[in-house]
Amino acid sequence: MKENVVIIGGGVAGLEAAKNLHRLGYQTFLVEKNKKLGGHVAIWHKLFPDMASTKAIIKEMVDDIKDVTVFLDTQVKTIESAYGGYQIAFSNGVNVHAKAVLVASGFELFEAAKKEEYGYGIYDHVITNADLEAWMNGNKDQRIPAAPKAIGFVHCVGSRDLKAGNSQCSKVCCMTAIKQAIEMKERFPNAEVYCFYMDLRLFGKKYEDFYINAQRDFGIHFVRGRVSEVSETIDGHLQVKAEDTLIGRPLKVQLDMLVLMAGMVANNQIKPIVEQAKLEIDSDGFLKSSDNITHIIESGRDGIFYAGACTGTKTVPETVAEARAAALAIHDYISGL
Amino acid sequence: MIYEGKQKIWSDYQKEIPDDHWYYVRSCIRQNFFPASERMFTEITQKVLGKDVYETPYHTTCGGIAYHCDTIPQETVMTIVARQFALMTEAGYENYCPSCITSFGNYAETLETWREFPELEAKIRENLWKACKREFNKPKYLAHSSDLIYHWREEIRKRAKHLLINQETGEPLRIVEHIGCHYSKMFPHKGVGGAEYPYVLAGMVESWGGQVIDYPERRHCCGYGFRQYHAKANRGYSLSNTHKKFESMEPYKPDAIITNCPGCPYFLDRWQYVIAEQTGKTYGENGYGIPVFTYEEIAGLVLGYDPWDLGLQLHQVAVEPLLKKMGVEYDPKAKYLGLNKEDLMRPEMPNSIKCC
Amino acid sequence: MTNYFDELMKDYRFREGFHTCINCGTCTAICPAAEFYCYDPRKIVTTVETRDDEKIEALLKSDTIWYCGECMSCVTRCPRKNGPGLVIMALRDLSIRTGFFTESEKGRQILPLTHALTGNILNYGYCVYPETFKWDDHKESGPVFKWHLEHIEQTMKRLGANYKGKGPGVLRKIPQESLDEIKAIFDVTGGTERIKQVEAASKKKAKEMGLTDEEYERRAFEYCSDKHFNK
Amino acid sequence: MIDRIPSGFHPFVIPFLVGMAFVLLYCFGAMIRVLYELSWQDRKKFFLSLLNPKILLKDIKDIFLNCLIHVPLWKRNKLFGYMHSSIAFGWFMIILLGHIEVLLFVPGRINLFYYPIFFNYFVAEDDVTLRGSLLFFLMDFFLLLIMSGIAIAIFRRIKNHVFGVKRMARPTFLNLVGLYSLWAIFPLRWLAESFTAHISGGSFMTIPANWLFRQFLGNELNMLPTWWAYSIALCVFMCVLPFTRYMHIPAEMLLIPMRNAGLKVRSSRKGFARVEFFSCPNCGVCIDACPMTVDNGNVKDCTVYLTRQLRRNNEERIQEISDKCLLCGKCEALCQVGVEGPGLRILERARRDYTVPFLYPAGDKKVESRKVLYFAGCMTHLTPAIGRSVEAIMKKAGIDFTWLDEQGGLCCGRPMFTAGRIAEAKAIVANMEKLILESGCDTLLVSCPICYKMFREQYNLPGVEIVNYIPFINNLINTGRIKVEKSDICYVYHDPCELGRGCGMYEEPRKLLGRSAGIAEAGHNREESICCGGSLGSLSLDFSQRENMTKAALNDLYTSNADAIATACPLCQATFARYADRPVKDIAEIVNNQIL
Amino acid sequence: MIDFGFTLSKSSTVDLNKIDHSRYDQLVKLVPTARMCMNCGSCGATCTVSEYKGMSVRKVLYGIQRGEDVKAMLSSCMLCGKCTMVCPRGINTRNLILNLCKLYD
Repeated sequence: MKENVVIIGGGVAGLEAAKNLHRLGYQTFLVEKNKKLGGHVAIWHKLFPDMASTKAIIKEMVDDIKDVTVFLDTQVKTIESAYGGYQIAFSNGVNVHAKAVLVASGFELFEAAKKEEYGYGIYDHVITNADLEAWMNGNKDQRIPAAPKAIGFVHCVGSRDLKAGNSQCSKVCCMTAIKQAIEMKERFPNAEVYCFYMDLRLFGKKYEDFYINAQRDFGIHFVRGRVSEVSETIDGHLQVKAEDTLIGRPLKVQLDMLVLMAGMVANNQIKPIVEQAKLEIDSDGFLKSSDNITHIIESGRDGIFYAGACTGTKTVPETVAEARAAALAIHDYISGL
Repeated sequence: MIYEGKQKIWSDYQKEIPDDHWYYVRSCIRQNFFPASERMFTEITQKVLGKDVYETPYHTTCGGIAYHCDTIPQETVMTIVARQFALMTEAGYENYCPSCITSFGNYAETLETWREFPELEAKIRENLWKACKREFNKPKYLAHSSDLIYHWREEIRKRAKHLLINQETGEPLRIVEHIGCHYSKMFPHKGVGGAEYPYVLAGMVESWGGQVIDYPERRHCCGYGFRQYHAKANRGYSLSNTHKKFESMEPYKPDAIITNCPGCPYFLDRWQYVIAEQTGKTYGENGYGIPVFTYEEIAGLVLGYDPWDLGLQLHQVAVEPLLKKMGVEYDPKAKYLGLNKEDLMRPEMPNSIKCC
Repeated sequence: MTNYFDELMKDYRFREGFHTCINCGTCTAICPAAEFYCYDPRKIVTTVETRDDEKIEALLKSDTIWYCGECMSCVTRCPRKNGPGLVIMALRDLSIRTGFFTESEKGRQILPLTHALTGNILNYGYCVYPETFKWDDHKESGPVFKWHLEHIEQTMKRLGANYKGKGPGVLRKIPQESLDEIKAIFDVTGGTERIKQVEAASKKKAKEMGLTDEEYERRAFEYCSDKHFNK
Repeated sequence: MIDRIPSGFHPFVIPFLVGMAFVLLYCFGAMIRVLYELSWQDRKKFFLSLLNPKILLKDIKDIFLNCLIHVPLWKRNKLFGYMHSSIAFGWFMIILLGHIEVLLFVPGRINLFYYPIFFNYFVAEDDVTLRGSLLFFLMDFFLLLIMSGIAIAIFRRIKNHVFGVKRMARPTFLNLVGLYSLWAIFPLRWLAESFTAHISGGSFMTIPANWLFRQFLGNELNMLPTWWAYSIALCVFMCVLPFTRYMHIPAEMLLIPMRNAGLKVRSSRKGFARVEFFSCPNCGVCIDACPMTVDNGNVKDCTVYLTRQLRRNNEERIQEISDKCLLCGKCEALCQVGVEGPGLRILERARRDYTVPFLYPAGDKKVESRKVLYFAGCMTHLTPAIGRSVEAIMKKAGIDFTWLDEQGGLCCGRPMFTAGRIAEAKAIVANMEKLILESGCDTLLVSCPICYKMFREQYNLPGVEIVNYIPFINNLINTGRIKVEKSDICYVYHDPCELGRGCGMYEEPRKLLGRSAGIAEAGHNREESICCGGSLGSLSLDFSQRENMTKAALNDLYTSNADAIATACPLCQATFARYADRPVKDIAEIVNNQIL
Repeated sequence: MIDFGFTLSKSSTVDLNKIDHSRYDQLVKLVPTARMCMNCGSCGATCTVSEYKGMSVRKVLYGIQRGEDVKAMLSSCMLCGKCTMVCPRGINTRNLILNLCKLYD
């Protein structure tokens, strides 16, 4: 029997790491605070750039960890250093002594209501990117009109915003906005779709193609300017104000619905773990790695490793790659390499 | 519009307002244009509510308007502010209540700047000593006079003679609230309800039975813009901004506007008159405008004061339609009479907007 | 005064309101001036950000910096904690100190504004005062205000004001010792010097423009060319 | 030879007569229309030219060489040339010989229009003479010649690519009718003459056929249908002729004297242009010449389709075709009849209405006074190495010069011109002329061939010599002001359209390049050089559509196996550099690097 | 009528709901690549005339989508085609300008 490894977080990072650690022969415990595995990704409908079905991806990942011990609806109560490893108590009463711990606690979606001027939770037709994905997954959402004629996407909601407490770019929202804009245009071909952006940060493989398609094939309008405020008109439309910085004039438009691209912020729910395990928080609020270039998965504490968005904003492929790397790093660590 | 969402924000932006012992300073503009409003403030707070609201004859303007017209240096305005604080300190008060929003912003900005740059505060203390041989303590609490009325809104409601309810239909009156820009835009946490959905006036309206209207251009400036009004050449800017707001609120058919800023009620009132003269357009019912009030005037009406004691005769937009809706009794003939009922003649009537 | 940027950095308002600009335009989007003048506050910040003396000087001489109404709506929204309004206040201050304000139509308004506002403050202790509020220059205050000004003693009394009276109250007469203190503050803090500076620079410009001082001031107060507006 | 039919008439000649009358009337009418459409100056010029014996002689010679012998075609492709000249010249000879026969044997019938055509039906051989035999032999010989041509034509239809011309214009229905009737005429004539050969005589073609037919067919009975068929085929051909490409036969006979008279196209639809587009034989040479037709794309936008659409007045297609063309000029260079594809298109573009006027953007500018004024042109700003190299060469040669570009020289006007905004281009020209003349320079040095063509053709700069940088640098070497050393690198020289076909400069660049480096030739060079695809001539071709054109031109350059590509145009350089697998350099750059 | 000495001024705000898009729509039909502009500004940077008249295809293209008057810029274009050469998105800018010059009345 090999050593125990505990993975905190059952999102894609946790799932991928669990699979690999299990294959490497470790007794792997995957603990997830929600009742379902898959994390944020499970809410999503389709993933760029392949427009792959999230359901299928998560199902495959979950099937791959059939033999892993999974604690759902469970949290880490205490974690303390003991006997060359960590003694961990879970909220379900189980205690495990783990040789290594993988923190894969991911991120939290920025609470869009904090950007008060956008009126999330106040205006009838303002939703977030996550709400839209849930709707595309079949969830009913009264905020989305039956046949919207004008749809807006606001980039950088809670990202690149000192006042919102997050000066960082959330990296995936530009691409998500364009993906969702295209998906909405496909569903509502007669709708005008506007993306309000500051910079289009389309860094990944094939991302720029989405941008080109959005312009050329879907006629999606890109307005360079951060939305300054949203208000509701008497007939329930949303009046959006921004500066069109490319011509240097204020701009307003009435929309039927507005999607806020809520960014990724650090997951504060792991604060207790951070304190007990004496982990460090970086200046961006995410967990601090040994360094951010070659040791992003290392915590600087023996036996504790990181994978995925707990150390900063990540795409799904980056997260999966980190999870595999972390599994290997744990294997090396336990093997004394 | 989801009301609960706003409530959540309001709960995030509550400020501590001591219940008593306030040092009161007056507003230049309000004294000129709404003399009765300030008088009502002391009347309500001191006489009706029995609060300790102290005023000294030695206080002056804070210089805020001159400062925002860029005619005096920052050090000058800060030293004037320091003098005001010194008067407060000498009077033994530590809760400071300006009647003016520009002042309120000016004090808040001064305190904030001193906090950030203590060397500047030291410099100002030195200036004040040099000029006036005075010293001061910074106020412990800073609240605008509308904050106080907001704070005591329920007590006023308890004594209410009229509510903001249409007596004919029984429906709440539709009230547009307009907040002065310098109330919370610079420092959202210094205003009740924050910068985006300020609650200070909305709270009064709700408490007194009215319905608050949220229209697209609600947050926007009336267009005062200091130099944009005080230099005649620039008044088109001021007019245009008010026009934009009225165009935006028009479809909601508001019964009245309530404001907490010295300039705003003047501009929202007079620009309606100018728009009517220039374009023929009026925004109220039957050729009237939408009456504009200070919060003291509304509070005074709620408490049952005579409209002409509240100074409503100095409005260019007729207030009578609202008085009728509220069921306030008034003597139309007394509107333009002097203190001892002496005849002061009547002002000329405007051409394009109905007046009484 | 060679380096305008360093000069601006001495201004506390500038230090509070000038950080890095992300060029997002949230300020311009809701700026009351941007909507009604040919004006873009974002561009002012980016111009200052260049730290290019030539560009800043052009700004100091331009009408552009005088369009702002100092409502500070921009401060609320900026995601980088800038205050374009504060930057403009610092620029205006510098424009006055350098005398460049006389180079622009809107800048020249500083003279009548200074006379009106500092005059009221120093003479009466108020920024605005009925005796200096000329109805002919304020027709927008309406016939009702004309009536009020014509019967000011009675109307003020009717409304419970203490107009020109002793003790506290609305529009009371501010005691002379208080006015003296204000004057002393002006002297100590550069307020008096500022008035002299504005008057001297304006006088020079009036001469240059071939106008008498009165004509210059009147023109600055009420003349508005249409170059400021959107076509 | 004696008359066999006393009346000298048979109804079967009627179809021929109808056809002939129709085509003559039509052509006459068309000619009148064209003459009417000419400006009065042009009309005068044309008529005067016909009175000038020298020009008239040239007209006749050109018509003979071009229309009958098809000399240009021979030059291009011998078999193709043979095919055309065999039919045209053969037919002409048959008609000529027919007339000689009538004159010789039945001179009384010469006034009968159809007699020479159906001579063999109307006569009977009474005695065999050497003279008759020779004529009969010649008749059969030319008939054979024609039929060999037609055989090739039929074969060509089946197997196009044998002839080098890979693609031809898709024939319309009427063109097919014309084609088949043309093909039918001569075999039918042969059959008809064969059937009557035992009566009217014949030679090596007809006598054996006559013998053969008589073995199993009753001669007398079968004689008439073939004559009828022959006449009808002629009729059909002539009736459809005005509506088919065969209209080029009469049109070219008008085109040649008009061109010799010095007329120019002034409108894309009227007058001389009309003669030009009716002269297009739809041979399809332009399709293969066109750089746009790479991978069989844009075939329908070649000049042959332009002429077709111009004849049809198909506005939408005319516009499309006109806008797409790169104006590389290769179709014109290779055209047998000299249809001015690019010129017609520019005129066509000039017909558009622009509601936004052009206002010359630069105000009063002054250029400093130097002997040589150098204009690099817009495109050179994207390939600054050219300008810098020219500058360096001039400095090394000690030339007193200044830049026109930096002192208000905005644009030569050629891009505006090719876009068809002629008046606007002239406004640019006028401003530039003023600027240049006021500078007091005596030489205007131009490195961009696009500009060079414009300066040469559209500018009036008295006292200023307009020089292209290639001969200029050559001259600097000739006069010893600079010395160059030959490098080991071998360059393949790409003839820029505007310099080569546009200005006829083919050898100077090669001479200059050869002095400083090794030189190789592309598969297609000089007037057959393939456009780089970047040409400003095209208005509507998109970037993505040009890619294959550039690559095809590059592939042609690669066949030389040279180390690098040399050109003398900034646009070609910038365009090639985008896809080339080897360096692309301007000659100036190469020379500058080799200066001792 | 009282002369107040000032009047309402026109708003510079671009109201996307009120802009006439027909010219842009027509243009896109004629020059489909027009949609692909990403506002990089290469065209304006290389433009010879930008120095004189502030010409930039980007501004023209964007301007017509925002109801701006771009005629002055259009009038200054000499069609030299440098912008077409430098456009990273392969937009046929020259044809775009030429077509726009026809679309105004």
